Amino acid sequence: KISVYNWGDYIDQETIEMFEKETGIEVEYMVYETNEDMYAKIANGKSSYDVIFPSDYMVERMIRENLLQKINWDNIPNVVNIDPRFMHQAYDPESQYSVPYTWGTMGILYNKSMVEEIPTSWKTLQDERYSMNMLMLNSPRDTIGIALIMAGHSLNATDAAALEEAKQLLIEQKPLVLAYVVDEVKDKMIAGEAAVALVWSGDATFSMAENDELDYVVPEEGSNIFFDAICIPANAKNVSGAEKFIDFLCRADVAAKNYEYVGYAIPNKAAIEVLGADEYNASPVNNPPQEVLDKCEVFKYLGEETKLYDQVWTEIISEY
Amino acid sequence: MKHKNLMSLPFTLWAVIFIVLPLCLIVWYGVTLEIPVEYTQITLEDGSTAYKLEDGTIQTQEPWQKKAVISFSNFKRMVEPTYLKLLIRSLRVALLTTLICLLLGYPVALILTGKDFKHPSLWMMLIILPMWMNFLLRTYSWMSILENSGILNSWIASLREAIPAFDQFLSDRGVGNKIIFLYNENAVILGMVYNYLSFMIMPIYTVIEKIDHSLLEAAADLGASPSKSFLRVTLPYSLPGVLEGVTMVFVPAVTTFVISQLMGGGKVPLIGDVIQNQFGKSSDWHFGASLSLLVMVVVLAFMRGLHSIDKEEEVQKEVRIF
Amino acid sequence: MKKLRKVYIALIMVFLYAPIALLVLYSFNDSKSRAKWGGFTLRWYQELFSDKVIISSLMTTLSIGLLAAVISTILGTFGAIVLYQMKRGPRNMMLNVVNLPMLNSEVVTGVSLMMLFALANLQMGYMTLLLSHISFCVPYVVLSVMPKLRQLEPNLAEAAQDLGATPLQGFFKVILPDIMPGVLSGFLMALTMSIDDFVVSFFTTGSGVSNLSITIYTMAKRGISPKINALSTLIFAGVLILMLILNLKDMKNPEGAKKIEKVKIPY
Amino acid sequence: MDNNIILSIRNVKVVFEDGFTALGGVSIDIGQNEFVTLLGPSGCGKTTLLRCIGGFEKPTSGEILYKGENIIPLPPYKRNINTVFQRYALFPHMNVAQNVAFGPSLRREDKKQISARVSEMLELVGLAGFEKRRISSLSGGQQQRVAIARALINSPDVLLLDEPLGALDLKLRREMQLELKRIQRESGITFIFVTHDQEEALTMSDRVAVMRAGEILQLGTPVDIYNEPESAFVADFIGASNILPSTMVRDHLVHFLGTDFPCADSGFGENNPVDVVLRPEDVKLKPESDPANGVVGVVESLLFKGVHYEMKVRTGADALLVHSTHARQVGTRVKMTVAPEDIQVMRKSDYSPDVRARKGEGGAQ
Amino acid sequence: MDNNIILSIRNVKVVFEDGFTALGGVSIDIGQNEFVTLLGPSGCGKTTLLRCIGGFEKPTSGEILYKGENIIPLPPYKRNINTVFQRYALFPHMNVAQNVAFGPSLRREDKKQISARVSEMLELVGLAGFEKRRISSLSGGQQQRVAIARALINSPDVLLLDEPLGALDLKLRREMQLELKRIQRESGITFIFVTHDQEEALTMSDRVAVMRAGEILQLGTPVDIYNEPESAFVADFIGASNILPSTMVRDHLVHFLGTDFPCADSGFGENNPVDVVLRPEDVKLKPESDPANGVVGVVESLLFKGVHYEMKVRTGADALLVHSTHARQVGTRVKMTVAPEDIQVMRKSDYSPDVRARKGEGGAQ
Ligand SMILES: Nc1ncnc2c1ncn2[C@@H]1O[C@H](COP(=O)(O)OP(=O)(O)OP(=O)(O)O)[C@@H](O)[C@H]1O
Ligand SMILES: Nc1ncnc2c1ncn2[C@@H]1O[C@H](COP(=O)(O)OP(=O)(O)OP(=O)(O)O)[C@@H](O)[C@H]1O
Ligand SMILES: [Mg+2]
Ligand SMILES: [Mg+2]
Repeated sequence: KISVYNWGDYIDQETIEMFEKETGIEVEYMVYETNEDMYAKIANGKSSYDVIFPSDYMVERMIRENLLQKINWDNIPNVVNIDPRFMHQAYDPESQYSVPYTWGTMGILYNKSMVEEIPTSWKTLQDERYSMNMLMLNSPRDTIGIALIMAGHSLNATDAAALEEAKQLLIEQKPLVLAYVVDEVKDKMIAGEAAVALVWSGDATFSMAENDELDYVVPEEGSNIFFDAICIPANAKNVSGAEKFIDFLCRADVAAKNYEYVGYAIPNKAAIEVLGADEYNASPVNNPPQEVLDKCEVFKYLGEETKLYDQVWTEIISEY
Repeated sequence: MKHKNLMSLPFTLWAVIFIVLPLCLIVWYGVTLEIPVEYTQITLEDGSTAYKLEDGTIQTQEPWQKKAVISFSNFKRMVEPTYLKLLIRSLRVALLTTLICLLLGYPVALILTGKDFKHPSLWMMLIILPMWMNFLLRTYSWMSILENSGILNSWIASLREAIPAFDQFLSDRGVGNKIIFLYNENAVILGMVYNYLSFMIMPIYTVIEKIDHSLLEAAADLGASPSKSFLRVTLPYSLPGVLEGVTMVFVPAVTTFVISQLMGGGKVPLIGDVIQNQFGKSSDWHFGASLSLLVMVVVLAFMRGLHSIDKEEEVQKEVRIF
Repeated sequence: MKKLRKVYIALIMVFLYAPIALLVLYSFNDSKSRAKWGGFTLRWYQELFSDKVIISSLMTTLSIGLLAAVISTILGTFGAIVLYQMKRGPRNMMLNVVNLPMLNSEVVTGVSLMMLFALANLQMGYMTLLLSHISFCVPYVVLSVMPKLRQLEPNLAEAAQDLGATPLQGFFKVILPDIMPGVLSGFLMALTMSIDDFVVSFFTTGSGVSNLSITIYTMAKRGISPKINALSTLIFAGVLILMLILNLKDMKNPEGAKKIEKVKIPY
Repeated sequence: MDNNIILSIRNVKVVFEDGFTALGGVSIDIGQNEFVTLLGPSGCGKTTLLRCIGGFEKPTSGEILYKGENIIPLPPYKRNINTVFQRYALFPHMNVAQNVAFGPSLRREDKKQISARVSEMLELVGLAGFEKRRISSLSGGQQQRVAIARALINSPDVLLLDEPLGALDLKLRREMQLELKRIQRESGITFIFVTHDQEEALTMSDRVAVMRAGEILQLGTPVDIYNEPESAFVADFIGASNILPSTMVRDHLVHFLGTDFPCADSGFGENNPVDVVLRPEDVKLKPESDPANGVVGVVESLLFKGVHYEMKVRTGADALLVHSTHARQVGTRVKMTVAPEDIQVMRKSDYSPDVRARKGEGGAQ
Repeated sequence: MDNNIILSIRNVKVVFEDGFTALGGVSIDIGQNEFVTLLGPSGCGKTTLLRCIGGFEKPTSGEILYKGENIIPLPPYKRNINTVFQRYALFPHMNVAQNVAFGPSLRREDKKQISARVSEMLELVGLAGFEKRRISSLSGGQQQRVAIARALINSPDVLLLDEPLGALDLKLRREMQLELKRIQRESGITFIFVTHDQEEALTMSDRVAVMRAGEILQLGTPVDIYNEPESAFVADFIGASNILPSTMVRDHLVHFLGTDFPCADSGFGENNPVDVVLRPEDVKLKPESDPANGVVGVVESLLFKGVHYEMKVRTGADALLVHSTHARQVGTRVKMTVAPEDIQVMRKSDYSPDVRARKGEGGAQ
């Protein structure tokens, strides 16, 4: 029996049944909403899980705090399916603790019938023409991060001046914003509630499937690229079961099946073959231009500095 | 006497374990701050670097550990205008919500206990029932109704098409094609009223239902018209129910968070959202705890004031049920 | 006047049920998004029953809800009586203490309970989930029973004891029937709170135990599946039917006559 | 129509939902400033009649005219009629003064004036200084007096009092009787009074209506009712009486207890069955050997009643209640005599002891 | 200790939280199968005393011994004592039969037997056939009778009755008095009875305790209490009385109303102020010209009371209450005489009219 702790709706349930049938290992499947929620439960130590799916910066933090265990690659032969360019990322430089599961970018989702040109620049988010017609993310790190990029800073900047600049930008932008949303962005964009929105690529995939008018672009100034990885917590009870499960998820057919269900881009090149590389790459979500991708940054774990972001964000939204 | 104390023991015990103890934990978090532990870098015999922590433990990893120290800096941070502003808005929104719930709910309780409704308990169930549908689903539903591209707007649009005069009327008043119902404080209040209305109706209903009928007769006899008899007898008599309803609406309304996010489009953040953030994305439990202590104190003071209205000197007889 | 009253109740009902009606409608919508009507379908109902996660969450929600409601109703009623019998000073103090959990933000309650269970070295799971639900439901029960107690004819309990009932017997035979409406509304409130709770549940549950709220909230990230709408519709219909059956029974029973007496309330 | 009649109750019937007929067609005219008492056994419909007048019960049929106008459709608060309820119905959330001030304060009278009037009223009912007391801390009698004060303060046209003195001790009761009577006379208020105390009824009322099972059996002045009861029931109810099945031998001679007695009544024909009513105080006890016309009996029981002794004297199958200021020991043989004018002869009714015995009717109901 | 004493109340004090002393040290011993009545004005603490015995009120100090054992710590349900509450306290959610069956059904007695006993009890209180009725549909008197049946069915050792007949009409009241008395005698139950009706108290009781303001003023048999009241208050309370400030000229001669009267009392010294109590029925009215020793007065008011007429006869500043079976018209001048044995001389107390006048004490309280 293994216990899997994943994001909500982040796996095709059928694959779990396949796994159970193939290995005879029973899967206890639990879900969480944010990295921090998951972290709290793991750090608390009173719940034990065998497989978890933290995002990049959270992997970094958990490694630092000894909450993850090293993966024995010998037991995960399918790791060869993973595209090497997604291994050895900054959050786990030696790829000792994590296997990438999905990846994505932040970008602009726009409604073709409501914009005049393709919004290839973050400047779109300051465009008067979209006043009360744009949606922003209600998420300090992401939104401030984008503002930092707009101001020409790093996504992970923590110096006061840069943050102040970002803050001013966002305060100026505020009157144009229809709403700061999180998960509701999908429904709103599908319904045509707004012309442009700051979204994660996964949400873009979902929305574009429901509304043909929608399209996605990663602005040329660069953006955030994120990874959701598969890890084994330090206090896992059934490590061998966890390894079997991770290996199973790395299998081409399983990863492909999951891609079709989840919709996030995958680092599994074997699976992409199964899916048909051309079709897969046709999506702007899965295949942003390489030069843009090169400018993308991964979120770093900022430790105490997270508070600064929070403070700035509260100041922005409490403005009334 | 002893016997009575014995009876109250299990409940008191429960209250201590599940109310007082967790509260103490929160207070502890509230008055402490986490700072990184101090350490010195040392070189081990084999030449690798290691770190020696304050408590003497040696580890090879760069220390991430934190320690809690008592500090009131969180309280200082709390009284910054940013947070006070949010707190005041939260109180205002909660008060408005409570008031509207009371104004909407009291008549419901009154009417249901009256003569027109043969099966008031059935109606009460009907009033509770919507609350059994998941909160998030209910709220999403409201959004579908109120969105710019929502049902209400499309109805208004078709009405405008059908009745030119109506269209004219709206245009004259500068109403655009789409009326923005969501993304403002009113929408947040609507969402709250929707979610808390039942909690206002229920306690009031319970109390009114029990009013001794002969009291109303006596009032009528003494010349009180139905409205007067309502004001002078029913209302004061139902005050405990009203107070309870106000508590049940106001208190959670002050600390709520998801409604403001969804209905207010994140533009009307409340103190609850900030607290939620501290325990979530911002991972600053200490500040979150301090903030909730502040809110608790404010709400407590408010409730104190409220209950002083209910100055009904209770029968201080030895009431013995057990 | 009479019309006006009925119209008013009707309006309130419309207000309460408008979103529910929409929810039901969505459950037949052949599109994953709320924003689009993709035609009529029953497929969500079919898929619902094969979704292990949803079904097991449903079971957890129902069992936790019922257990927590029953236990907290017992505990809360008992507590209300204990409080009621206290002298004014200690009573007010205890009342404040009991109301404290309501003053807390849910997340604070959740986190503090999580820390409490960690202190007690309890493995997070069904038990901790149940305990935490009980603990946040009790204040609501106390709050709804208290006013009923205040309205109690003071001699009633005495009369029962006088006739030889132990306090406990007197309670069950005389006091309880009299405060029943309060107890019932406390129970309902507890059940409602428990079924709807997400935040506290999230922090106090452990591997293998998830309730509907957790499942639904975590789904939000990826779009809430219309399966949930289907489930809600089924629950709603079920409860409605159950309620009607119970009430029809009630109408036949002589208690119905009691209501008729109220005809003369002047408003 | 008589100008002085303020309230006219015409054939009022009340049938409850469960089919129980509480009032079976009651008619009574009540004059301005009259003091009318409803007297009758428990459950006979006194409270129900008051509730109809007060407006709390809608008669199933019949009319209630107030100053010539049918007030049945009028709600209670539009009737200038106040009630002292049988079970007080004091407002528990108000103190004594607030309860009493309820009526005047509704009319937005001057606050100072109200509080003066309240004090006056409380003084009147002997509760001066109780203004601030909570209702729940009052004794039964004290609560009842508050209820009286609360109704009186409104100086209504008609005051309905449902056993208002029921919980008061004898002394206070006497005082309150006099006080109420004085108020009624001086204020010109019409009082409709319910009591189960015949002495109270006789003392206070201008007229008494004796009710039984939803009907008014007899309506008249206290002296009429007491001295000339029209039926055995009334005679019995108005004061403990001996009711004896008898035969009217001829005018002025009646036969009972095996003996012929001269009497004042006539017009019942010859050898017709009648009832004879003897008041206990009218039966005189003489030594057995006394030559007077009478019946010999044995004292069966003796009760001290304060003012007099109550004895049961048995003669054959019958036992007579006799009041006397002199006690006769149990077992003593005595001769009972009655003066001709103290013998009340009346037609047989369903209350006659022999009729009741045949019907198998039990005690009270 | 006396074997026959079942209940011994020793110096019981009750001070309420607001500082009000409801009982100021009451002591009384009650024998097995005794019928003791507590008689006293409204608010004097009768109910409070019963509540102490029943276990609902904890005395501030003092002891209550039941069969020699202090029962103060015992909860009500462990005392074999039942109460008929002043305001009934019937269970509103049960019907009549369920209310009455409450006690026996607690003891899990046989259902059939219970229902037979319930019918029997309801029959006893005149409510046969009321089994299925809701409490709220009963008249006041009917409710009271249910309360009596509910207590009686338990055949307790001691039954406390708080004005149990208060809401009953005279006739029913008489019947219930006899019934209760019979039950008490036959069952051997000790009755502690509260009433405000002195006649009821005198008729039913073995002993009467007259209370005033939280104290027992006099405890004795009805005849003792009535004929030899120890204080003006008792005399007055036990039956309407004339209390006159007087002077004891010497033994067997007392001076009041400006005249010397021979009397039976002695031992009050010479020329000492005393009170004289005259019962209204003891004052005889003679024509003014009658030569007997007496006082002349004018009839001031005349009330019909059924059994007798009540007159107020004024002489100078004083007015005497006089009962007589013969009416004298208002304005008639009469001579009032009193037999020496009917003159009750007693020591001055704070209840004496002149003392009260000086204190400025009002009417009742
Ligand atoms: N709501 C009701 N439904 C059915 N019967 C009722 C109802 N209310 C009263 N009754 C019956 O009507 C009869 C008359 O009741 P009412 O209260 O008028 O009596 P009452 O003369 O005032 O008696 P009491 O002297 O005992 O107060 C009683 O037998 C009572 O049981
Ligand atoms: N809880 C209380 N607090 C303060 N005073 C009280 C309380 N209960 C009763 N009293 C007072 O105590 C006194 C005695 O009350 P109790 O009920 O014993 O009178 P009672 O003799 O039964 O009178 P009644 O014949 O009117 O019923 C009254 O003056 C009453 O006002
Ligand atoms: Mg009545
Ligand atoms: Mg009393």
